[in-house]
Amino acid sequence: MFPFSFEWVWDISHLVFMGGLWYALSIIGAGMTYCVIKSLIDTAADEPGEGGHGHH
Amino acid sequence: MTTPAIPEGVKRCSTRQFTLWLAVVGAVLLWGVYAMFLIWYKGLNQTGMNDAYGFALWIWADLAVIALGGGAFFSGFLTYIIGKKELKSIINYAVIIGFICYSSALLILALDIGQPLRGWFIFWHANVHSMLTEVAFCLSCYFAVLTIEFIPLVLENPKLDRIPFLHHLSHNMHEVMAVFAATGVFLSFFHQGSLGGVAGVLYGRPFAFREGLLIWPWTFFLFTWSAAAVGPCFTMLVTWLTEKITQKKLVRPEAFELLAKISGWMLLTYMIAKIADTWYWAAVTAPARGFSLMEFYSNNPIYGIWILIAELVICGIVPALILITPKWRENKNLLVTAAILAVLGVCINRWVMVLQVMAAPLLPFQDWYMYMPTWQEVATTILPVAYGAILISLAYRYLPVFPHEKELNPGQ
Amino acid sequence: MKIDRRCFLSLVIGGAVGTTLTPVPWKLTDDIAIWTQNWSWTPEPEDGPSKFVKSVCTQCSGGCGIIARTIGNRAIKIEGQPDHPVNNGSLCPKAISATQHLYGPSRIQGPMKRAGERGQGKWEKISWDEAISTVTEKLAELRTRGKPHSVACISDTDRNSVAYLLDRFLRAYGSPNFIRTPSSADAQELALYLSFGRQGTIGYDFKQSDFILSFGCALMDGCDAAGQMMSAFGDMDKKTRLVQIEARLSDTAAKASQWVAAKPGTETDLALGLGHVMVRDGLYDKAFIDSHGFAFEDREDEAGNAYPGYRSLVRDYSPEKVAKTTGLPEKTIESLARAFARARRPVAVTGFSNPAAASVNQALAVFALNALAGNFQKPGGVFVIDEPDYLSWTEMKIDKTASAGNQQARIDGAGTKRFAHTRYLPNRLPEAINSSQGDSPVQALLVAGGNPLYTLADPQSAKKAFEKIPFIVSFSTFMDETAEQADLLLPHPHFLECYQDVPTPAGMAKTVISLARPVVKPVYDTRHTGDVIIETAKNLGGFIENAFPWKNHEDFLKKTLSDQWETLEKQGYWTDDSSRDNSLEKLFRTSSQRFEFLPRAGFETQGSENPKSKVQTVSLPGDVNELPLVLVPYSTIRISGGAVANTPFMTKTVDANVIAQQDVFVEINPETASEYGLSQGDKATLKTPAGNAKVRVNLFEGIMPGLVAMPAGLGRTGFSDYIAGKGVNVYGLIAPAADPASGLNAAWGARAAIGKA
Amino acid sequence: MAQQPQHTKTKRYGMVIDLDKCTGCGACMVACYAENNVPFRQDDSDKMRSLNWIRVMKVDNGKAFPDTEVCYIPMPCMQCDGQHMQGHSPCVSVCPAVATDYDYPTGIVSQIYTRCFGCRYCMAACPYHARKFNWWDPKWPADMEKYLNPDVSARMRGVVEKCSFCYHRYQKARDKAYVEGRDELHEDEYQTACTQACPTNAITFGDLYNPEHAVHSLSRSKNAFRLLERLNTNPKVYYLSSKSWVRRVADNYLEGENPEQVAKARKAAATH
Repeated sequence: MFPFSFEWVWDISHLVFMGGLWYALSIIGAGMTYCVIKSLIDTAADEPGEGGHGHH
Repeated sequence: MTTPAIPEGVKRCSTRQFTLWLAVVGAVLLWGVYAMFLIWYKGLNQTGMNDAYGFALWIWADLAVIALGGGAFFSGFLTYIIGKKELKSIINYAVIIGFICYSSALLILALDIGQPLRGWFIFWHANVHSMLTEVAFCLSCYFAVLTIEFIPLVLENPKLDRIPFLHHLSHNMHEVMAVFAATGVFLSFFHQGSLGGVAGVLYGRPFAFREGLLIWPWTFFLFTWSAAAVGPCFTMLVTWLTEKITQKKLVRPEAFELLAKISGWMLLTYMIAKIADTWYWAAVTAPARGFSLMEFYSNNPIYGIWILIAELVICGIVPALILITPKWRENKNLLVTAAILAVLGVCINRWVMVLQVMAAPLLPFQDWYMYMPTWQEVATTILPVAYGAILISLAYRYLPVFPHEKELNPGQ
Repeated sequence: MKIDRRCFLSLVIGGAVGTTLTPVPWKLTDDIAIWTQNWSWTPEPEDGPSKFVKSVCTQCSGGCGIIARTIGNRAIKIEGQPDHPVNNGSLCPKAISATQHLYGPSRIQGPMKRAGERGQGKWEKISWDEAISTVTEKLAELRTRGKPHSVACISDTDRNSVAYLLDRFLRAYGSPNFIRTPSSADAQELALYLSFGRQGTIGYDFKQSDFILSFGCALMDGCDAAGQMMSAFGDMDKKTRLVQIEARLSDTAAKASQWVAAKPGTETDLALGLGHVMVRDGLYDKAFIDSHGFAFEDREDEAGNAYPGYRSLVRDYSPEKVAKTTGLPEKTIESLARAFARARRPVAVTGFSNPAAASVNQALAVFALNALAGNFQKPGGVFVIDEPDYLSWTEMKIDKTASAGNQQARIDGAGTKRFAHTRYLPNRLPEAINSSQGDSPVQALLVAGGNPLYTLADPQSAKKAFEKIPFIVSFSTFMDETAEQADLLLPHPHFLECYQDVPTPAGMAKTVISLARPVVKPVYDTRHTGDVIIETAKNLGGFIENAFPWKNHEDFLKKTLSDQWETLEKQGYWTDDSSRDNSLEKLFRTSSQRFEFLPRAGFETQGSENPKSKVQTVSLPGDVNELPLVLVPYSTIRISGGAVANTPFMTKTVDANVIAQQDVFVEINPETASEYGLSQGDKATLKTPAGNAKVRVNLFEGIMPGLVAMPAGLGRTGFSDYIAGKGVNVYGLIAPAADPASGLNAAWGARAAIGKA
Repeated sequence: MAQQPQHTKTKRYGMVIDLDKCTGCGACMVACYAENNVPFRQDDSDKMRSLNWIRVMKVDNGKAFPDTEVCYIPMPCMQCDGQHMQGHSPCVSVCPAVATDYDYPTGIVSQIYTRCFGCRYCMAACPYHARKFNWWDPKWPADMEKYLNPDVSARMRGVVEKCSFCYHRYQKARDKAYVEGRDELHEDEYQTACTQACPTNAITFGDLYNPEHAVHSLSRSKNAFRLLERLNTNPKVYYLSSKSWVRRVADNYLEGENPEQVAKARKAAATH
């Protein structure tokens, strides 16, 4: 899974396969991180107003 | 704090009735959990598997639930990527069903391996040439996507929605859902396919082996295709069942209509491809290895050639024709019949590609290998059904699963 | 701060997320995986330098040379000794898996006395001093009561040093009752004595022969000569013919160039039929018969009584007639006889099968074929090997009690007028005890080697007889069927733990003495039976003590084998390659100094009756209508049929259509099976005059219709759960039938019926 | 999968089993159990759950008495070279965790028990049923642990095992040769336990590439064939039999096909 494990070989099949995997993981990771951070910011923005429980 | 746990404007059964129902299903669940712990504690000798049946009931169940859970990715694909608005009515439910199917599949996999505590070696020491590695990676990633797709819905529970952070999180996740959905579709395409590849690459097993494109045997594409075709059928079937049980209309008829139509055409094209594949396998692939088609079916003490006819015709062509014919699919009974047949068909396909592969003898002096699952295997295979029923009940009760429920049931 | 639900929830979620970000869960996951790789209950054998010790396997009489690999004081593996003259490196599965018996649960771990009822399996550990003094006291008491002859000793051999010490002990003590357990050697040795006038074993030069005609011998199916034979078979070129006469397609038959499926029990007729063709066509070695044959032609004795010769005898065995008896085509008989006669170095082989299958008459008829071929003492032919001569110590002085005891008739009836030339009749012992009025004629029984309660022909009546014996001592290494019924257990070490001489095994064409040596230190508190005998003799004092001037067994063995000891220590075996005399001149020690086709000594045993030109064969008791089938036992090399049961490894190799769970399968021809409505795997009841058994059915084309074949070696109660309780003992279903000429058991099968259970 | 070898000359260790000589005695199985610490059970009669690295199959010609013939076929791991002879053996390519690997210097398919997590995909892939699963924890009653061979580790429950061509013997021989400054192993220096134990010398073992090794010419003899050759698994275990019916049960043939012709066509196709 990582280039430092001994099964890792720098060949095309590893690059394609692991590339696909890390690509997917990055999107999921980045997407979630974005959502969480954005929500934290949004929540902080809500704070002063208080009672901002309304629906959008 | 008197926010009700039940979504606004919908009616749900009494707590007592609900608890009773949970208790009944919970009992079945506990039975499965007991069997599960037996298997983990005592090992796989608790199953009916043997060295001829390295893969058996569980792997079949796995493949089958993943195929049926394909409704989630395909509906997601249609909703978020193609932009079929009609499906908004059913997409939440499709996601929940998919989530149940995939979490069950993962649980079964954790049971099925001899050393569950080393299960993560599949990631750590991955062999990229193995179809199973591809399955494991895509399966777990896609499960993460399904979880992400499920979370906003959970967060819409009135009580949770009161928490500002969760409220925002839900909103923000909705915003970028298309990206997640696209990733999910990509992952699904591969893991559905690699599940097909699992059997198709077995060149030592002429019953399973298929030629293919590059590194992918034809079964790779057939599995993805069939999951896309039958997954929505299963979603419709479960929705219909939910409607029957709750005695309510939950999904707009357009959603049903569209899903059935797409499903039908997918199924028909899949059947054409599948028949072509079977023909090529029977006429070219297997004979080159010394096997004639009937050899695979005539030495079979239980179902003979009927299993092939059932898969291709009764549970393949027939439901496809029903679903593509507008008049027929408008008839709810026919539609449901077609969905049931299609679901059965894909289950038979997965059964054949797992169990019959194991059973078919390879050397002329060997016999058809027999296998009988133990109660532990059966219990753990039923476990996901009970778990699914509980999760659906909870979701239906506490989450706004069906956005058009209020509008469709104005009297309540 | 108030901890509300919200706070709690964020605490849990936050905690979970936080923990995931630390190395703890990851480290834990890794540690758990490492733990699964080092489970403490998965053993990790200790390593060290390997040593290879040459020795010999004594688990049967085959005498195969082995090399034991050891690490420290652990015996790791048994391999064949490539240069050993008996087996040239070939071993059977039993020898290879001997370490399983060495360390296995069937070992008796120290001296014990019975604590409960006989056979109850309750034992009390005792010291060796107590054990030996118990034996001494009992034997001393019987002697003072003037009943030394009521002591009997059963052993599986009468040829090695322990047997010699036992026999010597009995003679010094005053009992003629040394009894050897039954084996296929009994009839061979008697026939050898009758026709050659020699006490010893018969050897076949399998390696150099070009035509081996086997009369139902389990050559490669687990007979004691399997090591020899498999080694020879491995070297055989495609021109050598191996012909197997047997009603069942055994492994030997499967490997043979020709399988001759004669009806069971008709081997004697076939041998005489082959003799008929050879004599009729003049295809025999006239020179040999002229100079060394006796009773080939009709003759008269001094008193003028006329006796028929071999020529007259076989006249009645025309191919036409023998074809009817054996069920073989006439053509086969004719061509077989000719092929045998025309081969350059043919041998006809008998024995080496289940203990009873080869009667003395069959052996004599087969020996006659070899005589016709004139192949005695020739390469590729038949050799006679005398009893070992190294065990010859000066006669001892014995007291009056002893000599009076020694003059008593043997309890088993061997050597009496009726069975004058038979040395041991173990199968008559149970009857002798069971039929006696009052006290058992055997008051004390020492079982040293062999496992009579399993290997005797009729285990049920043997067990009944043993119940009447007041004092039974077992020297067994294992908790075998006999040890289970004993009063006192004095366990002998495993053969990998002690010295043991192994004289020439049957079938060997030259003298080979091998030495089993301690490969590892004794695992348990065992003592060599030889040591126990010597110590008991010393305890008894007087003449008995004086007859045993050795410190212990090892001392005795070293002194006995003085000349050969060094060679034996070095290479593990000793042969007479250079010193043997292969001339025919001194070969025959019968009264005629010739090979006796129809032995005079043999006829005398049958009293005054003038032997008609018809050889008596054993017919099976029972009503043909009620019991239309015939049950025959069969040997397989994967199931030990003898005194020592299977190792777990051996049982593991057995196919699922031979043993499944606890059931044994009987082989039946599909044609016969369909007559009785039986199909593959069916549970069935097998009925013979001796009893009933629950079996399962295995359909096999390779067995003659009308027969039911069951593997020997199952139905054990002793040893361990790895073999006990599996199947039934086939000999329990076959009532013994005495060979009229010798008194030996010659029941080769039993009438039987089978029906779906 | 491992990389191509650099220094040592590539070997292709293989086996030739003369079925005319195999008496079905089971010595190979027992020697293998003893050499490789194969566990056993009180009831080992469920052969599909019984650990065996080499199994001896009993096959008959299907003819009625007395024309019946029986042949024993010992089946170790076939150590397949795989399609195109590139180590793409059926099992190695499917193992998700690289717990089984094709060793290019020897051609031996290895199994790492501590790596295997028991998914059994390799068992499903192997057409010879050479792979066995540890359904139970191994148990050596009484003092039997004492006979265990330290050269081969005992396996734990839940992992797959199989014949290794006694790879530990190869390692020992190689180490010895290395110490003695030799590059090459003698033919008799490295022999499997079953080869050594076969009482009729039916099994021959050696480097199929080395013309000085007996297996080289034996595997090329007229009577040589392999099991299920038509699957293109390219096994390194060859069989010899003088009987045509034995050859016919060693692979699958359509009606009207003849084993010799199929073999000839295969060879012709391979050379092109």
